[in-house]
Amino acid sequence: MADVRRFLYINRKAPYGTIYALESLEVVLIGAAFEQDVSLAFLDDGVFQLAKGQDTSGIGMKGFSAIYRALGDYGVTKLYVETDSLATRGLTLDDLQAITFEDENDGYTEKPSIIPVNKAEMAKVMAEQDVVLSF
Amino acid sequence: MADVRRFLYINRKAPYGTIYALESLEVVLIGAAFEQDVSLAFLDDGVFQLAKGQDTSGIGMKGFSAIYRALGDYGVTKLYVETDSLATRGLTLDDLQAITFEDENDGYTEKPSIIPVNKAEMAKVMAEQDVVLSF
Amino acid sequence: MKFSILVNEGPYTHQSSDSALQFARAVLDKGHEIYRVFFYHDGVNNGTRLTVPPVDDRNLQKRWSELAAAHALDLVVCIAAAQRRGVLDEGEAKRHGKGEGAANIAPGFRISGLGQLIEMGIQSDRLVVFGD
Amino acid sequence: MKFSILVNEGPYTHQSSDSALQFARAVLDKGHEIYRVFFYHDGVNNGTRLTVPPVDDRNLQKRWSELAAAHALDLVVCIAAAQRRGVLDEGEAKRHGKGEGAANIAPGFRISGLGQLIEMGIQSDRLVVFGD
Amino acid sequence: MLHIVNKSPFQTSTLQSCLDHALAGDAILLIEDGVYAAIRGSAVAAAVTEAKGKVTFHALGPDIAARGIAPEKLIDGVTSVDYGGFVDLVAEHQTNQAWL
Amino acid sequence: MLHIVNKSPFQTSTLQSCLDHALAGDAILLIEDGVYAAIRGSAVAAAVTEAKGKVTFHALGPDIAARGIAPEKLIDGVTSVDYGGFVDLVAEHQTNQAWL
Repeated sequence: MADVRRFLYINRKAPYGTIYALESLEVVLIGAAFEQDVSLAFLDDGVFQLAKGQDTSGIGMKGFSAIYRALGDYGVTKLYVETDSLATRGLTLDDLQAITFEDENDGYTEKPSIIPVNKAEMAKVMAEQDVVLSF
Repeated sequence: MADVRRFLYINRKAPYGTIYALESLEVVLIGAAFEQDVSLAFLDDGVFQLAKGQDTSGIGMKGFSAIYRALGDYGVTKLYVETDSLATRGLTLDDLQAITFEDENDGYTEKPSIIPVNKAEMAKVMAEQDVVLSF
Repeated sequence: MKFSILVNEGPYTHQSSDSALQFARAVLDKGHEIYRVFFYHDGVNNGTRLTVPPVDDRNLQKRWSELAAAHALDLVVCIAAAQRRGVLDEGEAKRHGKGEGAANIAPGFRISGLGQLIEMGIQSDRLVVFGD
Repeated sequence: MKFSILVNEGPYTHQSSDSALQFARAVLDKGHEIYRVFFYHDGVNNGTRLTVPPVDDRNLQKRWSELAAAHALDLVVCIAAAQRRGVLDEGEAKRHGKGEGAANIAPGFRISGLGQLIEMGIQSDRLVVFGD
Repeated sequence: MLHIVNKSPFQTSTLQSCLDHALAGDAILLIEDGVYAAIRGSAVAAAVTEAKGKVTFHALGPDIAARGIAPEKLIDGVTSVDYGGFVDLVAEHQTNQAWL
Repeated sequence: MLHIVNKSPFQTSTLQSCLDHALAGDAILLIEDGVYAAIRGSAVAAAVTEAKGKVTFHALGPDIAARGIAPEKLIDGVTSVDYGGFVDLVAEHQTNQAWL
C-alpha cells in the first residue's frame, strides 16, 4: 500500500444530455479495483446525476442512476455533494437518492455515502488530492 | 426564382475551440450556389469569428478568417453583427476585420458586408427568416 | 407536411442523435413525411457500421438503419465531414487507398455533399436541427 | 518528470486533441517523459486510420502516430469507449463479425481497458486532462 | 417562431440569449438538458417566470422524467409535451430555431 | 493547485465556478476558448481583476494569437505562456485540475 493515491473524480455535468456522467462512472467502477483513496465530487450540474426518480424509458436511453447506489459495494464511499450547487438548481438533499455503504470498520453498519459540503469545503476537498480526473 | 427562401446561418460559437464556425462557413459557401436569400447572424461568442489579426500558426491549426472576406464574391453580403455581444466581450466594431462586397446593382461600388445591429434588431432579423440553420 | 432533420452530433456522446431519432419517429407517427435526415459535424459518426455498444444499451446506428428501411428514409452523411472523421463508403475507401473491406458506412446511409443540406432546406416545410 | 495525458474529445470537432498534441511535444522538448496518452470518450476517434482531412489541413491521427513512432509513446484507446464509437483493432473486428479488413485502428495506437487510465494516474508524476 | 433550447441554463448562457431574442408571442421548447430551466425555485426560475408574460414555455416530458424532475417541481405554466407534441409545435410555427 | 480553464466565460459558467473554488495561492491557466477571459474591458474582466489578488492568471499565448486578441487588449497581470510554459506550470504544481 506504499502507492495509495488520492483520486478525485469531478462531476460537473448533467446525466443523459451528454455521456460524460456515465463514462465517468465506468472509470470509477474499474478504478475501484486499484485500492486507491477514491472520492467523487458533485458540483454545478453534476449534482443532477444524483437526482432521485430518474426514468429514462421515454427517451430511449438506458438509465444508470442505480449504479451510484452500488458504489458502496465497490468500496467507493465518499461522494461530496455541493449544497450551493443544489440550492442554485432549486434542489435540496431530499431530492437526491439515498446512497449508503456498509462500514466494515464499524460492524458493517449502514452509513450515508453522500457528504454535503459547501463551496469552501469543496474547494478544500479538491486541494487535498493527488490526481484529479474530469470528463 | 419562385422558390427563393430566406436562409439565416446563426453563429454563436467562437472559432478554433470547436469546429462549428468553420464547418458552418463551409455550408455557407456551398449554399451560395443555390441563389437563396442568405444572411449570417453573429451574436454571443460568434462575434469572435470576425476578430481581426487571427494568427493560428502557434496552435497547429489552419486559420480561416480570410474566408469571411471572400464571402462577397459568393454573393453573401449580409453579415449581421450584434453590438451588444461585442460590448460584453470588450470589443468594438474596430476589432473586427473589414468585410466588403462589390454591389453589382450599384456600379460595383465596394460596400461593407457587416451590418451592426443591437439585440432588438437581431431579434427582428431572426424573425424574418424561412430557414434558420445553427451548428 | 414535409419535415427534414439535421443531426450535428455523433451517437452516445450527446443526446442529439437520440432526440432526433425520437423526433423522426413522432413525425412519421403523426402522418408527416420526412424528406431527408442530414448528418453533419460529428453527426456523421451515426453512420458507421463498426460501433459495438454494450449489449444492454441501444444501438443507435441500427435504430437509424432500421427506421430508414421501414420508411424509405433518405439518410445522408456529409462527405466532407465524413472524410475528416473517418466514415467512408466503398468508393471513398478505394479512392483513398484504405484497403479492401475498410468501408464503414452503415446500411441505409449514403454519403453526399452539403448541397443536399441546402436542398432539404429549400424543399422541406420544416427543418429541425439537433446538436450540441 | 513522468507525464501522462488524457484526451477526451475526437479530432477536429474540439481543440482538445490539438492542444494535447502541442502539450505532448512541449513535454518532450522540456526533457520530460510521457508515460502514456489515454484516449477516452470521443477521444478514441483520434485513433481511426480512416480519416481523410482536406489536403491543406492537418492530419491529427498521423501527427499522433508520428509522435508515437518518434518517441516510443504508448497511445492507448479505451476499449469500451472505442466499441461504442466504432474504433476496432483486428481482434475486435473479427470477434464482432465486422468482416475482413474492417479494423480501423491507426498505427501506433493500441486498444486496452480503463485500468490503463487508472494505472497512469498512479504511475505518473503529473496527469493532464484535455476535453470539452 | 419556435425556439428550441437544449442546454442547462446553469451551465451556459444559451437560455438567456434565447430569452433576449424571443419576440412577444414566440414559443420556447425546452429539451434535453434544457428542461432544467423548468425547475421551480432555481436561480433562473425568476427569469423564466418573468418571460412567461411574453412567450409560452413548453418542456419535453420524456426529458423531464429522465432527469427525475417531479411534475410538482415544474414552474406553473410550463406545458409538458411528448415527442408528438414537439412535432406539433414545429408544425404550428412557420420557423423554428435551435439555440445550440 | 493549477486550474486549467478552456471555456469561454461568456458562454459557460465554468470560469466562475473555478474562481469560486480556487484557493489563495492557486494558479489559473486559460487555454483554448478560455483565453477570452483575459480580454480587458469585458463583462467578466472585473471578476478576473478582483481574483488577481488571490490567484495568479496565465493564458496560453498561441491561443490568444489564434483568436486575434492583441497583447495590449490583455488584462494587466495576466501572464502569457507558450506550450513550454504550460508544461512548466504543470510541473511546478503538484496537482492540476481541468475545468471541463
